[in-house]
Amino acid sequence: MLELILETLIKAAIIVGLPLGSIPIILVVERRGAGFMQKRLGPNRVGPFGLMQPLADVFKFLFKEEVEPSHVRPFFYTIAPLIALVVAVMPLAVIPVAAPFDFNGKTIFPEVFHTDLGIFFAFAVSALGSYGILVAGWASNNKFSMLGALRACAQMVSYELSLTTAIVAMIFLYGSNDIHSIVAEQTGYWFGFLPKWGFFVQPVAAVLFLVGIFAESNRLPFDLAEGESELVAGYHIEYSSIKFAIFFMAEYVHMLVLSGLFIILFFGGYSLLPGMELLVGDSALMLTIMQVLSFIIKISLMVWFFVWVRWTLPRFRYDQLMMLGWERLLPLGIFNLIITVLVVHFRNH
Amino acid sequence: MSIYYYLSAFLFCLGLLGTIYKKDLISILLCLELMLGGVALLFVLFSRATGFLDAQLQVFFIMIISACEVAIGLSMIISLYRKKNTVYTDELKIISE
Amino acid sequence: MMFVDVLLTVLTVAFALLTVFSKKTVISAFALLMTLVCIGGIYYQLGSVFLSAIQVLVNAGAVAILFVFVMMLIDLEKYPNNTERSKIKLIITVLTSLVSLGVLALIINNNIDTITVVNLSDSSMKALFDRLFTQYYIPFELATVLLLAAVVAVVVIANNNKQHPGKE
Amino acid sequence: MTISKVLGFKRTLVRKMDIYESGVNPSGSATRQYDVKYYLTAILFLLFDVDLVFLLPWALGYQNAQDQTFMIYGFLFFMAILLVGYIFVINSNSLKWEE
Repeated sequence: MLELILETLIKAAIIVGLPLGSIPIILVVERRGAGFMQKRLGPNRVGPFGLMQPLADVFKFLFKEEVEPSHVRPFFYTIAPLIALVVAVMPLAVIPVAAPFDFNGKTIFPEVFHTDLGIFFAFAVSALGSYGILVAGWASNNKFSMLGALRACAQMVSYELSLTTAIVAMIFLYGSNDIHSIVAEQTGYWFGFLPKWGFFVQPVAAVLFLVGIFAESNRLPFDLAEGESELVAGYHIEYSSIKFAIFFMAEYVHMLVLSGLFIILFFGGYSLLPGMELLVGDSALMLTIMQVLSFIIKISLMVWFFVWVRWTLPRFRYDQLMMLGWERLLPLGIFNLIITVLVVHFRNH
Repeated sequence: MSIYYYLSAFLFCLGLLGTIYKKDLISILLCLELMLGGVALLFVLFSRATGFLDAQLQVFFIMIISACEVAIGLSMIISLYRKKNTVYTDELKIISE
Repeated sequence: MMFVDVLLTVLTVAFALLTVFSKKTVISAFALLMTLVCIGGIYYQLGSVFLSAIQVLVNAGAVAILFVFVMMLIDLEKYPNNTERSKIKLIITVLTSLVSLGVLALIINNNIDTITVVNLSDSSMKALFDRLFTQYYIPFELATVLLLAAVVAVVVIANNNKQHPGKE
Repeated sequence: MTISKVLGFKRTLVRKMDIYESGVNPSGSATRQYDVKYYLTAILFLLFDVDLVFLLPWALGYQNAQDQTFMIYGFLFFMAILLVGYIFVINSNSLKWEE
């Protein structure tokens, strides 16, 4: 029993530490990327190529004064960022980085928490995501933050629907909800060069899922909740220094988790990238390392895609945003689901 | 495992207490939801004890019914709130206009 | 493993008590949310894995959000809060619930041995779903009809709110 | 689940340093009432979410079902009812956000 706890703790440290540690890197990529796109230099004062800039930010956040406005509800005010972070971190426990490998005679599952729920666990927990925002909005007891929290939750909630239709379609295609068998389904090639990823099987669900990710993690072009121009940073208006940093971190981890799920469903999780077979000898260790590498490459491509979209698309107006969610994406998702089911059915018979 | 039986009984009775004790309609609906949770827990316990799997399916349908009940209950409370501008039960005694 | 059972039970009891006896209704809404999540944890503990995912997703994810939204819509703060009930009423309600608790506890007590035997037939998800779609097909379809009725009801109620809305 | 929760929690406690200094906060605050639309989206989300969640076991049950055509008819009936509800909601344009 003790050994199991030890092993889980090690995996937990790696799996949770990795994204939390990588957030400063994403910050740098974001700001330099934004600079690059707008033909200006991103931050490059602090350290080589501005790599130390996020560390400076972190220290700044640590030492900035902790303003605790008087009228705020103390208990909920402090607990809100924790809820947001915990709910964002929990689905990480289920995302595997590599195939199950055996280590001195015992197969170890790469993910921290191996349940036969598999992918459902991630969606069940991410459904709780909108509570961090709601509690923050209500706790700071301020008209604007309450309005921002309500709008953010209404937006997240309505896009969760179309997200669920995309998920049902993909699970129907893969036939199982265990992540390892989903990835196994996607290894291999069609006619030689095209990897059998979910993206090519079902592009409509992929686009649906992608839009859902942007809406769910309140990223541009869907970040009306904390649209600086409109609601002065929406629900985390009353927060200062560390609590604001925690909210920021929770948003990034949530983004990472959702892009991880996107990669598992549509880009073949940790299956090797086309060129990687040659590098892998026959040693299992090499295979695992390559799988972890391919997963990280895919995640970084996703992050770059986030940054790229953030600085190209204008922000949606709120009624356009809701109308898009309910009247455009949801019917697309439903019809896509019906078509997928019929196609698979007639292919079998 | 046997502690859960007492827990489900406790949840049911607490929900009952809340429904009677609470004054405003929304908390009554809340405590009703609590009672439903207690009963659903009992279903799962018995399905586990007797190995009769259909009981777990009943919990599915209980959840659907509780979702519909909350949806319609809350919309009725909203429309009541619009007319009577109050949610408190003792002010709603004279229902007829 | 006994530790987890006790922990989950204590958590659920604490949040349930908070739901009933909290002054502000918004706090009782969040407490209800936590109770539902803990019940989801108990389902997981009892082996019905898929049920816990559905419980967390549907009940905690959607129903509790609805409660919080409505609470934000109906501003409760400006009304006298709901505690100055006469003490007699409180005693009566506590008595009735205690009596019912006693009855239930008695029922559980005298056949505790028969119900705690665990012959866990294969309650894996696959078996659950096969049974769902072989024997329970009609309720599966009727559930959507019920939800359709609920959607129609909600939209009709919301619409006649708009025609002659009271004080917005 | 609890393990990653505990780890996540520990990490934030360590970095919480409270230098206390009260500050002025912007506009006055009152929990005033908000538009009815928000609650309507939440209710419709709840009802349709329960619908869609019911499809998840169906997607898994389809694989090892014997008579799959029977499952498909059930699925089509299920989707028909879902679509009727959805079209009803759209035509009643109760979700119109005129802001």
